[in-house]
Amino acid sequence: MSQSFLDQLWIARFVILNGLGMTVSISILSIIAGSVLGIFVGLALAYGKWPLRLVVRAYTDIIRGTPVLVLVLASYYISAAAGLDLKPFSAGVLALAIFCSSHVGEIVRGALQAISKGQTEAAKAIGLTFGQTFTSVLWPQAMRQCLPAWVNTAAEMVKASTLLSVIGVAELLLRTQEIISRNFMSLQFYFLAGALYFVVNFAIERFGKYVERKTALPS
Amino acid sequence: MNYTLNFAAVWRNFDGLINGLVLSLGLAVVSILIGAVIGLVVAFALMSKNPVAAMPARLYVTIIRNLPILVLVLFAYFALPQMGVRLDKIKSFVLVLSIYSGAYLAEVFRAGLLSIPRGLTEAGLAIGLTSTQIRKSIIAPLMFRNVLPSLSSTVISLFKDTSLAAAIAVPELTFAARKINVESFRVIETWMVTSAIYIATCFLIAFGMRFIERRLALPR
Amino acid sequence: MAKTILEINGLRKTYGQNEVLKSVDCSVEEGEVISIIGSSGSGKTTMLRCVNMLEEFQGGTIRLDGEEIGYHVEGSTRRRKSEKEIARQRALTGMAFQQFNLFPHMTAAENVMLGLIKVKKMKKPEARAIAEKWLDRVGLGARTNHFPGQLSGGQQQRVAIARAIAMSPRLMLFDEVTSALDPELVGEVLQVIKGLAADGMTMLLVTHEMRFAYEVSSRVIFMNQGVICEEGDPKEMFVKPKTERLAEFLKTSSFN
Amino acid sequence: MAKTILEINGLRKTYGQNEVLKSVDCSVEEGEVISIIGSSGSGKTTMLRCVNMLEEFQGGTIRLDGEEIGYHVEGSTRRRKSEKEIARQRALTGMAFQQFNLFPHMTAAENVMLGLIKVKKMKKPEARAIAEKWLDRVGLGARTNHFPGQLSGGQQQRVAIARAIAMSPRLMLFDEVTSALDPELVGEVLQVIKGLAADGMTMLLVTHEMRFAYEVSSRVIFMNQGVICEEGDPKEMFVKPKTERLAEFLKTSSFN
Amino acid sequence: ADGSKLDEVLARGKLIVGTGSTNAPWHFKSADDKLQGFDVDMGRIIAKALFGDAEKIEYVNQSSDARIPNITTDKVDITCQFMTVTGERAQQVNFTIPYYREGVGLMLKADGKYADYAALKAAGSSVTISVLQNVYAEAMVRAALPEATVDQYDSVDLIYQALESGRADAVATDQSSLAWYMTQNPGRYKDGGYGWNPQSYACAVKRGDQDWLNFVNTALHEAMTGVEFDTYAKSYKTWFGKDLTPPQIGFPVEFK
Ligand SMILES: Nc1ncnc2c1ncn2[C@@H]1O[C@H](COP(=O)(O)OP(=O)(O)OP(=O)(O)O)[C@@H](O)[C@H]1O
Ligand SMILES: Nc1ncnc2c1ncn2[C@@H]1O[C@H](COP(=O)(O)OP(=O)(O)OP(=O)(O)O)[C@@H](O)[C@H]1O
Ligand SMILES: [Mg+2]
Ligand SMILES: [Mg+2]
Repeated sequence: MSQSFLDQLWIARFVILNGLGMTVSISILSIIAGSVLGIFVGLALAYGKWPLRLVVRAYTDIIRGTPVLVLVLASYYISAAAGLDLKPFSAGVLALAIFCSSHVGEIVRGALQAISKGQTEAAKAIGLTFGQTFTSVLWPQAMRQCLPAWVNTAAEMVKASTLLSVIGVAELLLRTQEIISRNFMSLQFYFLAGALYFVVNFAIERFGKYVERKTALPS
Repeated sequence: MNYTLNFAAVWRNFDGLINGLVLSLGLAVVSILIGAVIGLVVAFALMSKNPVAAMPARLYVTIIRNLPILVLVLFAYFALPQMGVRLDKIKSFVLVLSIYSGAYLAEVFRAGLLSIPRGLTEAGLAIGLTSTQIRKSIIAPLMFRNVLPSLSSTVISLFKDTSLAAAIAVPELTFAARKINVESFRVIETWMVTSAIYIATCFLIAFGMRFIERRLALPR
Repeated sequence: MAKTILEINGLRKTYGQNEVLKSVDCSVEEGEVISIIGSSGSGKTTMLRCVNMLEEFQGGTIRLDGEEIGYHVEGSTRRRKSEKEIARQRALTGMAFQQFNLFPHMTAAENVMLGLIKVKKMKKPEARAIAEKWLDRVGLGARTNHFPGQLSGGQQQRVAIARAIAMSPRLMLFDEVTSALDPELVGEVLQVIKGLAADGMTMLLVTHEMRFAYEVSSRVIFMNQGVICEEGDPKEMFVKPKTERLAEFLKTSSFN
Repeated sequence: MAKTILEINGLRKTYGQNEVLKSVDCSVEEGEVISIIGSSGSGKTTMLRCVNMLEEFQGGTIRLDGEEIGYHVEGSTRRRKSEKEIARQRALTGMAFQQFNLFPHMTAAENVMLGLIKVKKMKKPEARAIAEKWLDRVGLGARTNHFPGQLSGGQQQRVAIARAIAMSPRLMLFDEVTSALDPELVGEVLQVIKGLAADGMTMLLVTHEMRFAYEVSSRVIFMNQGVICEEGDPKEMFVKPKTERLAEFLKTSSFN
Repeated sequence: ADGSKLDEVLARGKLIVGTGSTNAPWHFKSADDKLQGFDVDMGRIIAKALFGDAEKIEYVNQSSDARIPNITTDKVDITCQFMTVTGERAQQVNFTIPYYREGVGLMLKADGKYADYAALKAAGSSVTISVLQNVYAEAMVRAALPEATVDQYDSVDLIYQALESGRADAVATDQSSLAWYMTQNPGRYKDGGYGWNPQSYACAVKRGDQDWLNFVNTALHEAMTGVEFDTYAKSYKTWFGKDLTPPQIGFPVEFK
């Protein structure tokens, strides 16, 4: 193994890109699914009747108290136990989406509760139903308020996607480990992976800032 | 499914899990305390109008928050010795988790600082306090109360991050669990028990933080 | 006799043990402008909010154009109407709040258009035309595309009034619409309300501006501890109050 | 002639391009009570804040008991004093703000004690005695252990005044201390200020309460667009203003 | 569902094998991203026995933790992943006949402080040994080096990294892995010259399916002693670098 890091990098370029692509797809899918689910979680927490609120509160608290690794394993094995034969990819995305939903749920709840009651009342007073009030008045405001925290969660999801390597999903970290197990250049390739994760997250952060600026209300 | 749960192996090694939990908590407490000091200093630096203070602080927070902690753990343990800094595995993990916590707590603290009206600083100045005295007697205690609700979730996720110490063979909770796994392969049972321990601990942390929050709540 | 628009009968509202409205009776005829006065906590806001079903109430009936608001009462049973039905009834009355409550993510015009589009199911261009007409009426023709954050308090309140009035309500409710405004901005809002009164809009307004109540109202209601304590022509009431309480209230208020 | 406490010479303050104070001169003698009036944006607050070094200023000098405040000027060089020195100088003047700015995590007594302990290096019991004395003086003897959140606006403002006065300042600065208060609470605060005036405290107060300025001040300063436009005895100034501007200002203010 | 896995696999037309992708020479990726290694070849032998075609196979990538759960939850038909046979594990899955016998060896840096096993042993507690995480890892090292410090890591590259970065003085792990690593890095490392701790590697299938187990056993047995010996021998040569002597002709070796 007399080759240099750059040689090894060149040999592994497609594998790394593959892993990166996988990491990005896992992240995007779980962020989207988790956010949609999270909005409902947030709605239930903010406006649900108490039995529903209690159930959803237990859901978020338990999910948030569990290490993501454990969620990933549970999703993979317990889904099998429940007769639902999920492939590692789907099981992993499911676990991350659930994890994401508990965080997004809290964020959405916070944002909804930060909107003054007067907004709902003003909407009611012109005759809007709750559904209309939510979509036209509350959500557009909550969304702006959520954005920074949501971007953080998205970055967390990218980092958490590394844990899918444990159930054999060929994302960036597992791909990196495969390369290392061939050429044993662990430091170099771990740091390459670190740099790639940084780039992905930094891009997300920039994008978030951009959207934040775009949607800022003039005052 | 026709899988029968068997917890015997887990109970046999339960001591190991508990010892692991104690170590996890220890790592978390020490790192978060150091991280809080870093976070406080960095938060004030972030708020500073002086770019010499604000720029490095922003850089630090951006870089650390966007890196998977595993990479940092491996760096501190394997690369730092090559640069002449040799820490044992626990110390090197504490170093990493402190720096990691610092970046997260800095952001939390900064949000807390933003919500303190500027008038309070001016009132402090007006009675002749120095900036340092104002930070210590007025800003910090108020900021701390402001951030308690969001601090809770940060502390919980930092506690969960101690599981990454397993990668460099620190025998904390996840390490102990994996140890049972490789011995017995009772993976489902082990993770069930381990996650129950994590969840219970996180609940206790959240409960404790809420207790502090109530104790410190200002009468009105 | 003019047509009765609003009829409140034995209205009772409690918060837990606290009885905030104790059998309030009141009827409003078309074109009347009624000011509700009374000291803080006497139940003025609560009464207004019951009419718009922003509060539930425990007893009595409120009828708008003869139609029961919020509840259907039959003998001793009392059933809350469906959310959809209540939403429709809320659109029959317009309300302006102390805190304006404009939607901060919409321009002035969009604030006004929202109800027209969602509730009245108008097309956008039609709704915009109406919004612009009303914004013009309240003196904000040049500000239709400004966001609330870009408007002064007085301007915001005028947009809020336009938003309510654009729905062509049968009855307008104003709850201390000038209390949150800097003194120099109060005038412009009161001017708008006077204009509406002159147009024959039926209005119920809670206010602390005694001089304004005196000038604009056809009738004044004085509330005290959850009941209507005295009512009548402002010219008479303010000059020689019949009850001890009103006399006292007027002494401490800014009118004298 | 009484001793001169404050002497402002050619004070100049800019925000970027905007010149907010344009060469202000002013001197205050021991025991004087000076009201600063003027329309919004005329620079009243800014002037007060410069005296307490809450704002930097670009030109001129402020002297308190002959000592240069904030800057050391020698010929054409101008050097900001050290933070520590400025902190010491700030303690020589007391300031009360429109928004009270009490420290919400400390009781009334602790608010007053903080400066005594940290700046005057007193022992706790001594500081507490002084705090209680002053809280008593402002009529809050029974509220020493209440937190700001448990006090009304008027009570909070009185604590804030006690906090400033307890430091035994040479000069008290009041910036519209009643503007954020409900009308019924204004009186109690003004009463406290009148008491201090009667005790011979030297005071500079920015106010919109013309009647109060008229009653309490030994001299009135009228500011307009960053300059002192007219000053003199309130009895004369309010009755026959010399400048057009003051006449106009008085017409729109609540005094008439 | 009552049928054997054998029928199920035949009907499906391909074999699903669980193995890893990060341990050379057992299961790892080639430069062109193909899964390869000794475990992988065992899967191919079984597929060939099933379908006459070694390519009719799908590998499920799994971590070490997942080996047994993936069998018990039917995610894979069989696991071939350098699985050490132990009594406890045999209670959860059925092991096939072993296909390799492993022992633990020591590897040191060629230019390191210690020359060989004797030197390590002599140094007593001052040496640190890095091993793969395992419940008996500690006991395993103790058996050879009673006083050494044991550091456990959860992946193979990390135990090598520990040696490389000076965190450990020697690596103790499977001799096969050490041999592979030393061939890949010629001249940098040396063998400690001591082997111990024998263990058998076998594939594993779900419990209770004797039919399927028999089939796999037959396939492996014939690869080690019968018609497929050349395939087995070729793989052995590739991954362990040694030639095997062909099985003795005549009386079956099993019954000697
Ligand atoms: N959400 C609530 N929960 C409990 N009590 C309430 C609530 N809202 C109002 N009240 C009580 O109901 C009574 C009437 O309140 P209301 O707001 O109608 O008075 P108001 O006449 O409008 O006073 P103001 O002039 O101060 O606005 C008060 O005693 C008040 O404390
Ligand atoms: N932080 C700032 N940045 C820029 N301009 C400022 C700032 N603070 C005040 N100004 C400007 O300085 C001028 C004087 O303000 P100042 O607050 O001193 O007025 P004032 O006389 O106290 O008015 P008011 O009666 O409204 O309190 C105003 O034009 C104001 O817009
Ligand atoms: Mg009210
Ligand atoms: Mg001012």
